[in-house]
Order: sequence, then C-alpha cells, then structure tokens
Amino acid sequence: MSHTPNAASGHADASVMIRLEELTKRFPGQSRSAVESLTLDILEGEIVVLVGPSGCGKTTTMKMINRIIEPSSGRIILNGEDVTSKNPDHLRRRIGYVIQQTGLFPHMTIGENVATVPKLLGWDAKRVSARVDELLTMVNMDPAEYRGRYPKQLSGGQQQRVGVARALGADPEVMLMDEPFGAIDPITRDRLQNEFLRLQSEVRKTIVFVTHDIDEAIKMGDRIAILQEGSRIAQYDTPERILTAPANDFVKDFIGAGASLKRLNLSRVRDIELGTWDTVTTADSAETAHSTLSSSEYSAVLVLDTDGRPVRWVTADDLRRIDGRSLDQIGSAPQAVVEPRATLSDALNELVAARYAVTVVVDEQGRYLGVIDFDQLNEAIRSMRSTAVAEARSEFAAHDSSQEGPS
Amino acid sequence: MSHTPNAASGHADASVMIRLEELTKRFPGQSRSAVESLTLDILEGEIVVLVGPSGCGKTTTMKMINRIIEPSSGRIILNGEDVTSKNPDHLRRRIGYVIQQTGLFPHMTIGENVATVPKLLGWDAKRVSARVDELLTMVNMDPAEYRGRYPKQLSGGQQQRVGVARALGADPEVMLMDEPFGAIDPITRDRLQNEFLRLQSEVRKTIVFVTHDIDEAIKMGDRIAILQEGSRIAQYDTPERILTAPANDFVKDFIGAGASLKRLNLSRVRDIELGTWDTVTTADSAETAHSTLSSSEYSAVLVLDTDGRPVRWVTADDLRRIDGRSLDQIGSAPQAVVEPRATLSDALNELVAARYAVTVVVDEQGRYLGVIDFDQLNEAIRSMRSTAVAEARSEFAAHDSSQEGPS
Amino acid sequence: MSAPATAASTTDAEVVQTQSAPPRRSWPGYLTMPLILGLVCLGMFLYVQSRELDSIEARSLNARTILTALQGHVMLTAVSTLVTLVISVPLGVLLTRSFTRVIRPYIIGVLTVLQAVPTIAILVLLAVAFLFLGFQAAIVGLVLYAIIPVLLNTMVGLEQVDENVMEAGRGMGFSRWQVLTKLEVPLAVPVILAGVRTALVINVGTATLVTYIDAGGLGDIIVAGLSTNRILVQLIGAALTAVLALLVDYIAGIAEDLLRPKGL
Amino acid sequence: MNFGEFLIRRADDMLELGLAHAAVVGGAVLISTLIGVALGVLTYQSERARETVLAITGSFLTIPSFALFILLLGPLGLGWKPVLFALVLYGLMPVVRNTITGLRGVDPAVVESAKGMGLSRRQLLLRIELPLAWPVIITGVRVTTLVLLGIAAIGAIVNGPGYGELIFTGLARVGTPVAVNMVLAGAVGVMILAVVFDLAFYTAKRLTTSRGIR
Amino acid sequence: GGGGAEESPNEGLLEGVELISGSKEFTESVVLSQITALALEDAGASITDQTGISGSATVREALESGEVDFYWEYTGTGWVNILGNTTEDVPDDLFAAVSEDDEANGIAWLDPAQFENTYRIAVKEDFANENGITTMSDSAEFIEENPDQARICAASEFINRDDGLPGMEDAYGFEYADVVELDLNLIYPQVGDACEFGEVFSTDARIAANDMVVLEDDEGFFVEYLGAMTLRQETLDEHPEIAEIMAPISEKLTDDLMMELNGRVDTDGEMPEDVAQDWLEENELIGG
Ligand SMILES: Nc1ncnc2c1ncn2[C@@H]1O[C@H](COP(=O)(O)OP(=O)(O)OP(=O)(O)O)[C@@H](O)[C@H]1O
Ligand SMILES: Nc1ncnc2c1ncn2[C@@H]1O[C@H](COP(=O)(O)OP(=O)(O)OP(=O)(O)O)[C@@H](O)[C@H]1O
Ligand SMILES: [Mg+2]
Ligand SMILES: [Mg+2]
Repeated sequence: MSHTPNAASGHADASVMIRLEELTKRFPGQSRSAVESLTLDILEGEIVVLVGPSGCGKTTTMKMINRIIEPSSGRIILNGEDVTSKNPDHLRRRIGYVIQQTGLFPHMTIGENVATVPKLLGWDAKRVSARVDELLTMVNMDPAEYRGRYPKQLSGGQQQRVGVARALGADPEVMLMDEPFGAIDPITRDRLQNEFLRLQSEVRKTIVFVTHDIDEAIKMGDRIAILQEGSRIAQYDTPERILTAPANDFVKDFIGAGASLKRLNLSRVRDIELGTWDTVTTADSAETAHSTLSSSEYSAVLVLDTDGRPVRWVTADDLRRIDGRSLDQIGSAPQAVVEPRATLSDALNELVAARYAVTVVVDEQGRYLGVIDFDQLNEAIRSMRSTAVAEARSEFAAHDSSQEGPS
Repeated sequence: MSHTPNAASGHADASVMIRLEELTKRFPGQSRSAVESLTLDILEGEIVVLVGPSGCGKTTTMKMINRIIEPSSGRIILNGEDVTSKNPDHLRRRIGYVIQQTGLFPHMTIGENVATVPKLLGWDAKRVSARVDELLTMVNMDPAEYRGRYPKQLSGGQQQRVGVARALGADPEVMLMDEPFGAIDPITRDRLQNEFLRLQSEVRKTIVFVTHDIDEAIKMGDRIAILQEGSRIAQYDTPERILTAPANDFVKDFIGAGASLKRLNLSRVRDIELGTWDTVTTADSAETAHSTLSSSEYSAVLVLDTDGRPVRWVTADDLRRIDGRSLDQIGSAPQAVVEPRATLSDALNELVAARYAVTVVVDEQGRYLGVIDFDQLNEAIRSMRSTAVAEARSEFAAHDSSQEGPS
Repeated sequence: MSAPATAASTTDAEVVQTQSAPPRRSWPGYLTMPLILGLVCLGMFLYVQSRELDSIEARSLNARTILTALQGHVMLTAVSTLVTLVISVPLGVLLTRSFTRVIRPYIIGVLTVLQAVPTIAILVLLAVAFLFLGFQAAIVGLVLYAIIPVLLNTMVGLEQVDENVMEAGRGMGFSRWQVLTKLEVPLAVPVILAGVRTALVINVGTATLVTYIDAGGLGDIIVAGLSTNRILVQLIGAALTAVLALLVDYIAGIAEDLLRPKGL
Repeated sequence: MNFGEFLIRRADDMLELGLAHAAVVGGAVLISTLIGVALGVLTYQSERARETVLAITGSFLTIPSFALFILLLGPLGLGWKPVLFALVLYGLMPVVRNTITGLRGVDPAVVESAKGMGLSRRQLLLRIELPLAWPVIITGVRVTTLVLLGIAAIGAIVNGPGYGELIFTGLARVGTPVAVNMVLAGAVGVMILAVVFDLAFYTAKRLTTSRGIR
Repeated sequence: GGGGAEESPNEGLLEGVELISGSKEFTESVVLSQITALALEDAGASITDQTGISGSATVREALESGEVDFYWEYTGTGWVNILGNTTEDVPDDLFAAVSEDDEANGIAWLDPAQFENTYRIAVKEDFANENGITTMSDSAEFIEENPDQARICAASEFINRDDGLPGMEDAYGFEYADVVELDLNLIYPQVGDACEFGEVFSTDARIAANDMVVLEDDEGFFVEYLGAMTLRQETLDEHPEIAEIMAPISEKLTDDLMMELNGRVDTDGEMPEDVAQDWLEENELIGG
C-alpha cells in the first residue's frame, strides 16, 4: 500500500520527538519483513499507542527505536537528531523501556531491580531507597513486603508491575512501553493507568505504548496507530476519530463490536446538555407531589431533600399509600446516580438498569443537576460521529491535494 | 472469613471433577500464605474461571491442582480419587496445562513443541503432523510459516498461542489454563475464545481458566470464582449472578464500572420480546406510507422489500420530496441492524448510535423480525436482576439452614 | 542495504545477530582448523626430513613409532573420555536430583580429592601399591582426572535450566525421565559440553604421563626426548600432542554444533 | 614405620609444604581467573575470536608439564616462579571456556531489558551478564583449581613449592620402605588442600551467587 | 660452622663464598650433593640447597643458567645426553673426552670419584638361583629357551640409547620378548612381577632391598658411568679451592660406599644430609 496516512499531518506546529523514516526490519531467513517501511512521527509530550494483531511488528518497531534491534534500513530521528548510527547506549539512557517479557534481573532483588537506573545515575543511597519505595508503592506493591524478594518469588502480574516501576526509575524523557499492563488485573491496571495519566499530565513525557487492548489504547493514547502486518499503518489518529471514523474495514474489525459503546468512554456527562425531570422537595406536601406528578409526562417524581439531594422516586401509587408519612419515607431510593465527571459510558451503564430509564446527575455535593435519558445519549453520539466524519472528509481532501509535496 | 460460599451447593447432581479441600500453600520465608484454606468444587464438563487481583494466588492454586507446587496442607480430589499423594506424572498426563509464562521449549521448533504430547502418547508420525497443523491453524498461525521456527523467533502473542496449541495437543479431559490469551490481540483472542467454546460445546472438558479480564471470565465461564488475596473466595457463581448480584463490595469493585453493560453480553436478542415498528413495503405507494406514518407514534416508517428485508427509513419529509421515485429510493438506509443471535450488548451498541433510537432485528435471511428500543433493554436487564437477586436470597436462606451439616 | 545499518557499532550488531540467528559455522569456518593442523604436521614432517638424525632420534622419530604412539594416545584419550562421560554425566544427573541431596557433598568431595592428586602420583601409587600397570591403570588415572570437569559442568548446566520450561514439561505429563532427557539434558548441553571439551583436552595432555607405567602413547616419544635430552624429539612429541588435542577439541566442537539445541 | 608415624614425624614439613602449595596454586588460580574471565568477556560474542582463544588456551594444557617447566627454567629459574607461570597457562582454559559458555547462556530478554535501560556495555557486563553467568564461571574456576593443585605438584621437578617434593622424592625411592609413605603423604597433602579449596569454593559460590538464581 | 671441637681441614678457604647446590632427584645424587655442600660449608662457604631437581636435562639446564652452581654428573650421561653423542663410538678414556668436550659449554668436570653407577640388568635372586643365571650370557641363553619369561622392565632412556637396550641386545645376540616401559623407579618393585628382568643402576640400594641380583656384564658392553662433580668453569676459576677440597672426598667414594650410603637413605629412611654429615665426620673430612 503506497498510501500511508501522513503521520505528521495537521501537527506541523508541535515539535516531533521521534520520527521513523521508512524503517524496515527483515529477520534473517524470513520471507516477509517484520516491519516494512514504517514512517511515523511522534510528537513531544504525547502518548502514542501502537495496537495491532499479534505478530504485526509492534515489538520489533519498539526495539528498533532504541536500537535493540538494528533496522535493516530506514532512519530513526530523535529530537531532530539522526540516531540511526549513534552509540546505542547513550541513546538508550534517554529512553525508558518496559520490555514485553518483563525481563527482570533474576539475580537482583525487587528493590535492586527498581534501583538500577537511579544507581546508574549516581544518586545517593537514601534518595535511591526513597525512590524505590515510591515507585513500588505507585505500582501497588508494598515495599516492605516485596523489596527484598527475588523476581521468581513474584506472581506474573507482580513481575510486570516491577518492570514498569523499574522503567520509570530514571524519569526518562521518552518511554517505550511494550504491553506494560498485559498481565495485570483490571483494578490494579485501572489504578496504574490513572496514575500514569496523572503523571503524564504533569510531566508530559513522550511515550510509545504498545497494547493489544483497544480499550486501553483509547484510554491512554493521545493518538493511536493501528498497525497491520508488517507494521503497516492502517490508521494513525486520535481515539475519537478512530472510533467514529475508522479508515477502513481492518480498523473497524479491530475496534471490534461495541465501537459506539467505547466511544461513550471518551465523553463525560458534563459535556452534554442534561435533561430535566419533575422534582419536589421533602418539605413539600404529598398534595404538591401529587399535582406535580399529574401534570408531568413521567410516572414518578424525584424527591429532593432540603439541600437539593435526590432522596426518593415517588409514584402515584406510592402517594396513594403514603399514610401520613413524609415524602422521603415512601417510594424507592434513586440508584442510577452519576456525577458530571462520569463518562457517558458510566451514565449508560446506570441507565440500562435504571428505574424509569433515566440516570440522575448530581454535583459533587450530591445535589441534583438534571437527568440523562437514552435519547440524549443517542443524540450526543450521533452528533459526535457526524463531526468526526466531516472532519475526516475535509482532511482527506486536504491531504489528497498535498500529495505532490516532498514525502 | 469462615463463610466460604459452598461451591457445590445446588449442583449435587452433577459429578464433581476436581475438589479442592482446605488447600493451603505457604511459601518458605513468607509471612502470609499464598493460598489459604481454599475449598472449591469444579464439576465435570464445566469451565470454571478464576479471577482476582494480581498476586492473589491464582497461579499457585492451578499449580497445586497438578501438583507442580506441593500444597502445604489440604487435599486434592480428582474424579473422586484423592490424588494429593499420587504419582504426579500420572496425574499430570490427565491434565493439560497452559503455563502463564508460556514456557515453550526453547530448543524445539514450534512444530516439535506442539507435537510433544501426541508424541508422548505414541501417535504415528503422520497423525502427529496432521494434528500439529490442525492445532496451529486453530490458533491462527500458518503451519507452513511457523512450524519450523524456534520460540525466540516469535512475537509474544504468537508464543502464547503456541502454548495454547501445545496444551490442547492431547485432548486431555481436564485443562488448566493460566491466562492463556493474555498477550493476544482482541480479534485473535475473540476467535480463539469462540473456537474454544465451540470445542467445549462438543467435548465438554473440565477446564479451570485463569484470567484477569472480567469480560473474558464472563464470556468463557460456566462459573466464576472471584478470589481475594490468599485465594479466598469472594464469590463463586455463574456470570449472570455475579454481575447482577455481586456478593460484596470486593466483587462489585472487581467487576468494575459497566456491570450492567457487561450483563448485556450474557443475553441475546432472541431471548427478549421484540417491539414492533410501523412498516410498509416497496410495493406500497407513497400514499400508503404517508397514511401509515401519520397514524404512527414514530417519526419514520421502515420500508421492507418484497422479501421482507428492511431497506429504508422514510420520514414525512422524505415522502414530501419523493418526486415520483419509489419508496426504496428515498429516505436513509437502516444501519442499526442485528440478528437474533446478537447479544443485547451488540443491540445496545447499535441502538446508541441509531437513527430513531431503535435497533432493527432481522432473521438470518435478513428479513424484518421486529425492533428493540431502549425501554425493552432496560426492562430485560431489570427483570434479570430481580430474578438473580431473588434466587440469591432463597439460596442463601437454604444455605444458612444447612449450616449444621457436615462440612 | 543503506548506510546507517552498516555503520552501526559492530559489537552491538553482533549481539543482535547472535540473538536472532543460531550461529552456525560456515564451511570455510569448519575447514580452517584442520587446514592449520595439517600444515603444522606437514611442517614438522619436512623439518624432520631435512635433518640428519642420530640413532637415538631416529629410534623415536620414525613412522612406525610415531604411528604406534599416536594410535595408543588416541585409544587412551578415546577410552578414557568415553568412560569419563559414562560415569560423570549420569552421576551429574543423579547428583542434581533432590533425593541425592544428602550424599551429594560427600561424593563430590571424594571425586574432587581424587581429581586433585597429581596423575603421576596416582599412577605411581597404583603401580606400587597394587602393582597395577599398563593401559587399564592408565585409564583409571585419566578418568579420575577428567571426571570433575564433566561432573561439575553437568551439574551446573542442569541447575541452570529455566524453571518455567521444566514446569511446562511437567505440566504436560512428562515423567521425571522425560523431563530429564527431553528438556533438562538438551538444554544443559552447552554447559555439559564445555566440561567435556575441557576434559578431552586435559586427557590428551595428561595421557602423555602414562608412558611411565607402560601404557604407551605420545608420552613415549616426549619422555624419550626428555630422558636423552633430544630437544627435537621432545618438540615433535609435544607438538603432536597439541595437534591431537586441537583436533579432538575441533571434533568435539563439531559435535557441539550438532548437539547444541538450535533454538538457544 | 607406618604411614601415621611418618606423618607425625613430618608434620612440620607437611604444614609448610601445604602452605607453599596453597599459595602458589591460589596465586595461579587468581591470575588465571582474572585473565581467563577477561579473555572470555572479550571474545564470547565472536565465533572466530572465541574459537581461537579456546584453541590457544587449550593447547597450553597439552604441553607436558615436565617439558614446560624445563622450558621455563631458563627465563624464570628454579622455585616458585616457573611453577606459577606454568600454572597460570594451564589454568586458563577451563576458566575461559566456562566464562564463554556462561555468558552465552544469559537470557536474551534480560540482556535486552538491561540494554533498554541504557546500561553501557561495561555496566551490562558487570551488573547483569557476569553475575548471571557466575555459577558457570565459578565452576570453571573450581575445575581449574583442582587441575592446578595436581600440576603444581609436578613443579617439584624445578624445585617448586609444595607437596610435589614429597611425591617426587618418594617416586625416586620407589622400592624402598619410605617411598610409598612419601608419595602417599604428598598425595594426601594435595587431597587435603583440594578439600579445603573446594569448601572455599562451595562457600564462595553460595555467597557470590544471588539467591534469585539458585 | 664455628665453635666446633675439631679442627676443620679446610678452615676458611671459601670464607664468604655463596654457592647453590643442585642435584638430580634420586638418592645417590642428593647424597653426593649433600656431601659436597657440607664440605664446602665447612670451608666457609654458605650454601643454598636446591637439590632434588627432576631429570638430568633440568638440572643441567639449571647449572648452565646459573640457577645452581654444582651437581654430580656421570660420564656416560655427559657423553650421550649432554654432548649429544651416541655410543657406537665411545672413546676409551670417556672422562677425558667428556670433560674436554664440555669445556666448550663452559662446564668443568672435577676429577671423577671411585664409583661407577652404570646400567645393569638385574633379576630376582630366586629367579637367578632357580635358573642358574649369573651373567648376561646366561640370561641370553635362558631367554633363547624361555621366550615366555623374557620380559624386561626398562625406562625410556635405557630403551632409547645405543648403550642401553638396543646395543645390549646386539652385543649379546638376543632379544627380549617384551619391553615394559616404566618410570625408572617403578622398575625395582615390578621385577618379578610385570617382568623377569629389570634395568637398574649399579649402586642403587634398592637392588639389595628388593632381593635382586645384578647380572655380570661378561661381554663388558656397558659404558662406564663414573660420578664426577660438575660446575661452571667460571666458578672454578674464581674458587679453584673447590677442586682441592673435593679431591680427597672423591678418592673415598667407592661403589660399595655409595651402595651403603644410598641404602641408609632408602632402606633405613635416614635423611640424606644426615647420612652425608655422618660419613664426612667419621672420615674426618670436615670439622665436627
Ligand atoms: N516462589 C515463591 N516464593 C514466595 N512467594 C511466592 C512465590 N511464588 C508466588 N509467591 C507469592 O504468592 C502470591 C500468589 O502468587 P500467584 O502467582 O499464585 O498469583 P496470581 O494470582 O497468579 O497473580 P497474577 O495474576 O499476577 O499472575 C503472590 O503474592 C506472590 O508474591
Ligand atoms: N528473531 C526473530 N526471527 C524471525 N522472526 C521474528 C523474530 N522476532 C520476531 N519475528 C517475527 O516478526 C513478526 C513481528 O514480531 P513482533 O514481536 O514485532 O510482533 P508484535 O507485534 O510485538 O506481536 P505481539 O503482539 O504478539 O507481541 C512476527 O511475525 C514474528 O514471528
Ligand atoms: Mg510484542
Ligand atoms: Mg499468575
């Protein structure tokens, strides 16, 4: 395929941290190249996620970036400097690397493993030790318990976490992470991902991240490169655009079922306009409630307490059997409640099982803000999609017309 | 916690294939046990998935079942026979094992690796070779290309797939699979999972499957054991019940956000009652369409072709601008279309982005069967949940009253 | 290939290569050693031819004597190595099994002790204390000397095998024996063979001593030169020994290339 | 005079010879190890270099020790010097061979991740590769030590230090009553040294091999 | 050593001279060296002991390179091993020939002693008596008749020298059925076991100790092996007194004496230096 979507298009302003030019690797004795003429720009401070089917060349690509595998041809440009034939040690010290097989040093304790790079950098013992504890804690492993163990005494996921901690040791400007969270349970993984994103928002490293989990890619990536066999780029774009405007069937297939549902992860409740619902307060009388209800198009009213927090759903039936109790003692407790920073996916999740098919949105103090119903979600999705499609169309046209330029 | 949910409850009829009794493993020099008094029954022919946080003892449990790790105390009963002190080789030949770290034999080619067990069993060369090809193809690796390679010449995911193929070699009655698909991309993984489930529906092996991916657990498991640190069972139940009636906060947390959405994966469109929509056929005139539409509560009618296949959504606007064209030349093509075997999650995915907030259901020939709208999904979910909760309640009561029995 | 890749630092490129392709020697590579050794022999032959030999030198430096000595030496080396292998590899295997843990230090201790005694002393003691002479006594002496390198390397080699691989094997129902023969031993081959090659070279060298107990070999020639102070004779004997050692090591190298698991 | 009496009468001698023997062997092992490991490290990555170095160090081992000692007598004289020198030559091969084998056996994934962390060639070698290859290397050193203990005895022909003196004097008097005692005493002395050295190695191996790879 | 009761014959001749004594590894050589060393010490020299070097070639190399200053050598060895001759043309006055030829190498031979330590063939006493063998000619006959009892134990040097096995077989006109090549020292215990005949050195005490008898060289085949002290010419030039000191001692060293002295070391287990000291004192060759 001669048309590899130009990686840098539309980002000419931000500075390119890693540029791969026509990078090719053919392993001796193999008929096909593992990586075939890959051209890719990675901007400073962004997380680029490589995803693609098993064996498509992700690991090979990563290893060529830090020259653990020498490319058969092509160039690697790091921060404007051609490093294809530079001393690889110096190169690598600027690049953190989490290897796919964890590759912990079996003869060193966990503490020593994590301390490797800080020690290399000549930090004093106290600082190293503090850093090790910090890193282990960050990957959710109790330093007191694990610091003195050897790799073989850890479970698979624990080993992987130590690998991540170790790579973070030196705070390198560029990180290559090859399926760093592949063997970790969802809770820990989620925590690590969030921790990572938090760190990233502070320090803005340049990160190349390999995963085979499209959800992780969507969560972590500023941009995602979806690769086909031979590391050929099927699409290199933002998560939104990949989900809403997949470039071709390969990408569509790769995203898999549930693209729309995944798309919901990218927007938050605060981004859409909330609906309204009829409410009364606990201070109101049953009669007020009744009259609100009868003038409402819904079958229940939402009862708020005096601070405005939703406390009860009350139906006509409930009102009928009120027996002199106050409004907050009848009906049922609202369950589908989210805050504005929840994703639309969270909202939908609540919605799906919600009484009255509606999710209640409250602020951080728990005060009622509005509701989301399915139609609102539907509309939000549909408008996102049409924006993305329009964008893609206009860009494609722009790209087409710039085809003649130097490649 | 003294109350470990009795694994066998309600399954007294099916025969128990693997029974773990008070199984404990404490590694030398560790303060806490890796596995603490685990009691678990696994029935013949079922897939039991162990999930739990990294380091909770899943691998250790698996390794104790085939005695690669000797338990510190407790018993393992295989098919009624106490094998805790049997010759472990004989035991292991009845149990296939996919090791977490793949553990391919580095000195053997892929073909030889996969052929190991068939050769052990003394199959003739031709049969072995055919089986190897079959298995490699099954895990989506071209035998011609990969058979002669050595493990180190494969990518991470490819190695893992070879590990799976190897373990399937002998068709053992019991399989232990420790994160077998952990490093595999979603497409291949999905294919493998389906292939696995298909095989399983034919041969009904007893399988213990470790994963940290709750979605995988839900998809693969007949029952799921959610484990806490020390392999303590937080809940041991069917996927439905775990999703709808999590036993405690640990389980709830572990399932993570989106339990309801996940729940939708477990039911299929054919399981719920479909809604109806107003339809006309291409043979009908624009006037018929118009009158149908005006008497409808919806803003569009669905146009079916003469075979009953949906071809167009048509609104009043469209009809107004019909200009003498036939019904199938106006309006917009229906996109949110699913078949009855699609999961409710698929249906919701379509629904979320669907025009008119409705998913059209067609049969295998593409003929219109009905529609699903959000309220139907909501209702389905809610009824599933209440059933599950009721079940859980009654069982818990039964369990409580049988507490006095021999343990 | 474009310039950048070739310009890469050579050491690093080599590492990468050894990792990606199992190193096999090329044909010229295989031929170098025999060629060199052949040339050395030819050189020696021509030199001896060009010299006037006195009767003492002539008695050692003639085709018949040299061939007999060579043949004897080869026999000594071959048999002692074979016996060494037959003893030490299985012993190494046994001593790495858990059930021998208790006796392990003692056996190794005894063998170490025997290894350390100068072969000449062993030979003398055999001859004096047991009046045990000749080929068989020589084999005993040589074997005692060569056991340790093979044994220790066998043990380390086996201990180094990746636990995961063995676990996978056991998990698949390999019996202990199968784990041993199909996994452990093949994976330990490089280290075991290192020991064997060391032992072979030591054996070829040490076998020159058994001339003192009527066991023949190239030692006959060397000692003849030594005792009559005929440097030429000594040199030829020593050179032949070295050539033989290198040849044997070369053959062992080929065996290693064949036996060394290719995936490693 | 039985062997026991002989030993008691020569106890002082035995101790003195033992110390001398141990010293010369210990020194030689140390030097061979330093040189051997260095040679191994320099050559293990290149097929040709390592084959050459193994061929050369291997052929040292085939030089009959008698001949070598006499050869060294001219330049180095009598006593410990030629013995030490010869022992170093003899001791190289097992060390070199095991160093090479050990280094080549290190898991590429580990090397890769170390490189990925920016360890220089030197650091990689010192912190990762050598420690991981250490059990194999130290086994080579152990073999070398045992081989050298024996060869050192032959050093007695150039009046080198150690038990060789007893063995050779005994040998020269074979057929006389003291001969067997002397040879035996020498042999036993070497054996005791072997045990002591081996215990030292066992301990050293345990102490210097990380628990993580045992 | 000062303070002695008896007057030393050579008091002070070598005051302040430092010398290194060398010897081969076998008893006789060591004893001779010790005798020499004690005598020279008695004359005031200080001696460093480097005796017991294995192999003729080694000790000779040591002498030439200055590692040792003197040792006792044998004329036959000098002729063949050192000067590289064969024994097809042994001169009548071997000592004169050797000492003259060796001048070229800068090595001086002092006048020889009265003993000869030469090659001989020995058999077990019983064997000799049983078969009535006393001379080499007898043995030739015996071997002719009993080829199954015609094995000889011999060391490499003997086997390879013209004045050794090959020449001997020629001279007596027979051939041993089997040659068992052994270290010289191993021959003594092996005779009667691995072989019937053994190559021995005529003054070796082990002949008697192992119940062996030497066969008479009735054809006079064997080359003479007179013992003589060797040293570098420059040493002798610097200290000509050495020759003076050694002359009376050499006078007294006869075959029987050597056999006796060797026996005291080998059989009785005495230390060579003690044996040397005793003998020198007994004969008042040194001061007490
Ligand atoms: N050889 C060992 N020595 C000491 N502790 C060990 C050893 N192996 C495992 N452990 C500990 O036992 C616990 C359980 O380990 P296990 O491998 O069973 O976890 P797991 O559930 O499989 O985790 P993961 O999902 O990360 O693979 C962990 O805390 C681990 O650190
Ligand atoms: N040393 C090697 N020799 C030959 N082929 C190799 C070698 N290493 C990798 N390959 C091949 O190159 C291709 C790309 O491998 P790579 O490891 O880059 O894949 P990947 O994208 O990382 O896959 P995964 O997701 O499974 O880790 C694969 O087809 C693999 O079989
Ligand atoms: Mg990979
Ligand atoms: Mg695990």
